[in-house]
Amino acid sequence: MGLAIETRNRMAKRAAAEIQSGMVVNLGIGIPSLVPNHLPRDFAVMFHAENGIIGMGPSPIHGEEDENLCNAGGFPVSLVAGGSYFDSALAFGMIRRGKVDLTILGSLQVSETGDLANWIVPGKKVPGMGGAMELAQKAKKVIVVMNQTDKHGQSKIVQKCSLPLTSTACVNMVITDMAVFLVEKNRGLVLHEVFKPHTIDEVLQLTDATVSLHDKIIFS
Amino acid sequence: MGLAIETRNRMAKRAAAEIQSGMVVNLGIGIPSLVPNHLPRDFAVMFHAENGIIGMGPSPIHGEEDENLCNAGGFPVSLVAGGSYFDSALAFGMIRRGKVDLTILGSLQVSETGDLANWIVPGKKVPGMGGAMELAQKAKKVIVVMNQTDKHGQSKIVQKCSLPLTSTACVNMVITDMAVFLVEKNRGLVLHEVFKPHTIDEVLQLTDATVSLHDKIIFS
Amino acid sequence: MKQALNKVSSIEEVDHLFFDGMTLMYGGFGGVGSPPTLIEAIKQKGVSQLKLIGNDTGFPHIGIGKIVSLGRVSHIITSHIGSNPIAGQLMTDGRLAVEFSPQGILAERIRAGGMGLPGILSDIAIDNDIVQKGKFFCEIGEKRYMVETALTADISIVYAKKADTFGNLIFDKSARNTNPLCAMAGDITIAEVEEIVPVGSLQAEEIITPGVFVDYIIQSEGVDWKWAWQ
Amino acid sequence: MKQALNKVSSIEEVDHLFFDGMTLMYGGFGGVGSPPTLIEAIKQKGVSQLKLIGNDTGFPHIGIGKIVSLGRVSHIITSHIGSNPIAGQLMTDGRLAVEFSPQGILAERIRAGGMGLPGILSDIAIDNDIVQKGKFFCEIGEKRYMVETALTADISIVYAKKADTFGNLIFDKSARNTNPLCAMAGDITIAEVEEIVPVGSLQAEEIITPGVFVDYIIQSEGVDWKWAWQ
Repeated sequence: MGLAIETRNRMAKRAAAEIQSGMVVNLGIGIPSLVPNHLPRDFAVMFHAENGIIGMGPSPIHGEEDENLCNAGGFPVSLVAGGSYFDSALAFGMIRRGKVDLTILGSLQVSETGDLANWIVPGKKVPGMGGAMELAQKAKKVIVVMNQTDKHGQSKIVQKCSLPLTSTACVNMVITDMAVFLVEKNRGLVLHEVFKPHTIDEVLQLTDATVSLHDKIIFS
Repeated sequence: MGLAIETRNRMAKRAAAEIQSGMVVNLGIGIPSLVPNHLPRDFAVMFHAENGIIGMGPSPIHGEEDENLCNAGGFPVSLVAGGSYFDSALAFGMIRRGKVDLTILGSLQVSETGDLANWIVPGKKVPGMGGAMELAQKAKKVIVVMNQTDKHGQSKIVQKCSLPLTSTACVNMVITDMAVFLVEKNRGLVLHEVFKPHTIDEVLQLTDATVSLHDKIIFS
Repeated sequence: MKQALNKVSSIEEVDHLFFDGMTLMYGGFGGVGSPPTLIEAIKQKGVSQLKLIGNDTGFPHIGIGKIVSLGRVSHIITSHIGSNPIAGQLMTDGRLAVEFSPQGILAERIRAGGMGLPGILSDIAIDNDIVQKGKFFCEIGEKRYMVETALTADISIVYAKKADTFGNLIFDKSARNTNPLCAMAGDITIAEVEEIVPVGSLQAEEIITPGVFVDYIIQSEGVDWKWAWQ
Repeated sequence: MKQALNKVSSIEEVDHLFFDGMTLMYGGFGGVGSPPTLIEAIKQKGVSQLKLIGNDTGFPHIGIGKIVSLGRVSHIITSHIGSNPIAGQLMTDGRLAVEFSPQGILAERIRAGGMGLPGILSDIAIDNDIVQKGKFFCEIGEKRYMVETALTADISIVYAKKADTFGNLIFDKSARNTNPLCAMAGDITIAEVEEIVPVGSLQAEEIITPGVFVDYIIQSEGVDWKWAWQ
C-alpha cells in the first residue's frame, strides 16, 4: 500500500508484541503476514488458517513449495510439529468456539466504537467477506493493522464507517503507520502510542473520530 | 423371545432375501443380527453401525475380540476391506442423507399404516430411542422382523399402535414367525406370504388390523 | 512444541475442576470409549447433582454408569438408558430427570456446541410428542422444522488412543464414536488416553481432534469395557 | 470389495450427468483442491446457466474460474470472488447473481446438506444487512438467531489424493479444505483423484470421506493450481 518496508515491519513488530506464547493466532494477508518474523524464537504459537490448517510454519524456500500446502490466501506455507489438517468447517468451528485467541487483519475503515469495514466497496470492489466476519466477530481479540489514511489522505479511523460493516464493535486494537489505538469498553477509542517521528497532534489531525488520550502515551 | 432357532433363522433368511448386492444395510439386535448368515457369499453388502462403522464383518472367533471394535449393540465385530470408522454424527448423517438403503429391526408394534412403536413401554420399559427414530424415518427401506404376537398372545400388528411411536408410516415390510406383510402406498397392509405350516386363516386371526390379501400368496 | 502448549497433567491436577452441579459431557457409546480413570476420579471425589450429557448411561458398573448408579446425577440428556437398569429405576422413582434425544440428533447437538453454532434444524421425530416437548419450531417457507439447540458442558471428558502433548488426539476403531464430538463441546476438555507421545509423533493427516480443543491430558490406568458384552 | 461397489469410471461415463441449469457444488479453496479434469469436462460440454455453490470463484484460468469466466454461470453462493476479477465484472454487469455467505457458515450449510439436516442456526453477521437479506429468523427464549439453510446440489465434484474403488477418499494437506463437505452434499458426487487404489489399500482409520458418499471416481489428468500464488 505504498508504505516503506521499515514502516510495515514496525507495524508488524508492534502487532507481534501482542502475541503470547501458547496462543492460537490467525493472520490476514499483507502486513499481518510479516508478524511471525518478529516473534521470539522460543515462542510456541499455533498459526491457524481458514482453509483447514493449524500450526502453520514459514514459507518454504523457493522450489520446495508444496502446491497442496497453502494458507487461506493461497500462499505456500509449511507445518510445524503438532500441526494438523482438517476441513474448512472445523477450521471455522475453532473460530466460533473461541479457540482462536487473536486475529490480526487489515481493514478499509475502523470506527471509534470498534466497528470493522473491510470486505466490500460497493460498486468498486466486491471481493466478498471470506472468513472475515467470523474472525472479526468470534476471535477473542481483534487487531487491525492498516494505514492511518487512504490514498486520498482521508482518515481510515472514522466516527462511523461509511462502508458496509464486516462486524460491529469487534476491534480491540488498531495499529497504523503512525500510532496505536485501543478500543476500550468505557472510554471508546484511546490513543496509546505514537510512532516517531510523528506527534500526537499529527495523529489527531489524521484521525476522523473522537479519541481520548491515554495517561502515558508511549513514543516508540 | 421364545422362538425356536429354526423359526428365527427362517425369518432372518426371508429378510436377507430383500438385500441386494451393493446395498448399505443397518441391522438391529436380535433376529436381524442373524441376517448376514443367509446372504450369498459373492454379495457385496456394507453393514453400517450407528456408533461409527461402515463395513462390519462377522464376529471374531472367541478370544480374538477387540474391545474397541463393537457394533452399536456393544457386540464384537470385525471390519471388511473398504470399511471405515467415523464419529457417531457422521454415522447418522449417512442415515439422514439416505445412504442407508435398508434397515432391519425388531419392534413392539406395527400399525396397518406402517407406524412403528419400538422404543418405550411407558411405566415398564424405558430404554430410550437410541438411533431407532432416525433409522425408521430416514432409511430408504424399513423391514420389521418380530413375533406375530406378544407373550399374551396379542397381535403385534395393530390398527393403531397403543405404544408411543418411534416413527409414523415408515415400515415397508413386516416379517413375523407366521407371515410376510407389505405396507403398500394405496392398499395399506397386504399379506404376501405365509410360512408353512401356518394358513391364511391362522395369520388373519392373529392380525389385529385391516389386511388385504395379495393376488398370489406364497406359502414357503 | 514448547512447554506453553504441553497439557499433560495428573489426575490430582484436574480433580479441582469437578464440582457439585456441574454439567458433565462424556464420550463413549455403550460404555465403549468412556474414560474410566476420569470417571473413577469423579466418583471418588463424590460430587453430586450432576447434569450429564452423553449417548447413553453405560452399564451399572461400566462407563458413566458407575456415577449414575450411585444417584449422583440429577439430570441427563441422552438417547438410551436400556443397558443400565439402575438408571431406569432412578428415573421411575423420580430421582433422575431424563431428556431423551434421538441418537444422531444428540450427536449433532453436541457437535453444534463444539462448533460454536447455536443449534440445528431437524425433521427427526418432529411429530413425536416426547421428543418435541419444550422445543421451538421454525417455519422456512412452507416447511416446519424443529430447533435442536446446541449442547456444551462445563467439563467434557473423553477417551482416546493416543495424544501428543499438545492434545492432538487419535482414536481406536469404533471407540471413536462420540469422543471427537464431546472433545469440542466442553468449556474445559480433559482427554484420558492410552498413550501419550511427543509432539510430532502423530502424522498431521491422522489427527482427528486438533489439540486446540483439549485442555488437559491424563494417562489412562486401563479401560473397563473389555468384554462388556459378556 | 466386489464389483457391485466398484465406482471407477471414465470421464465419458460421467459426461451425461452434466446439464444446463444444474446446481453444481465444487470442492476447493482459492483454486487449490478444485478438480481440474472434471471442470475441464464440464467446460468442454458447454453446459450453461449453472448454479454454483462453492467457497470462491477460483482464478480466471484456475479452478472453477474456468467456467465462471466464460459466463456459463447464472447464480453462485460463495464467500469470495476477489481472486477472479472476471467474476466481479460479470456481477457488476448484472450477468452473475452472487449470494455471499460468510465462509465458515457456507461450509456448515454445505455440511448440513451432506448430513441430511435442514439447516443450522447462526449468530454470524446476524445484524448485517447483506448477509441477512431474505433469511428467516428464529427466537429461542430471549435470543434471536438467523436460520442458515442447508445446501445440496444436483452434482458435487471434489478432488482427493486417493480413492479406493469403493470411493473411500483421503486428501492431501490443505487441499482437503471444503472437499469432504462437498463430497457429502451432492445428490450425485464425482471424485477426481490423483490415485486409484484397490479396496483394502487405505487404512480404515485414515479414510476421511467414506465411500457411501461417492458415486463415481475419475482418474485426474493432473492439477492446475501449482504455483497459483505466482
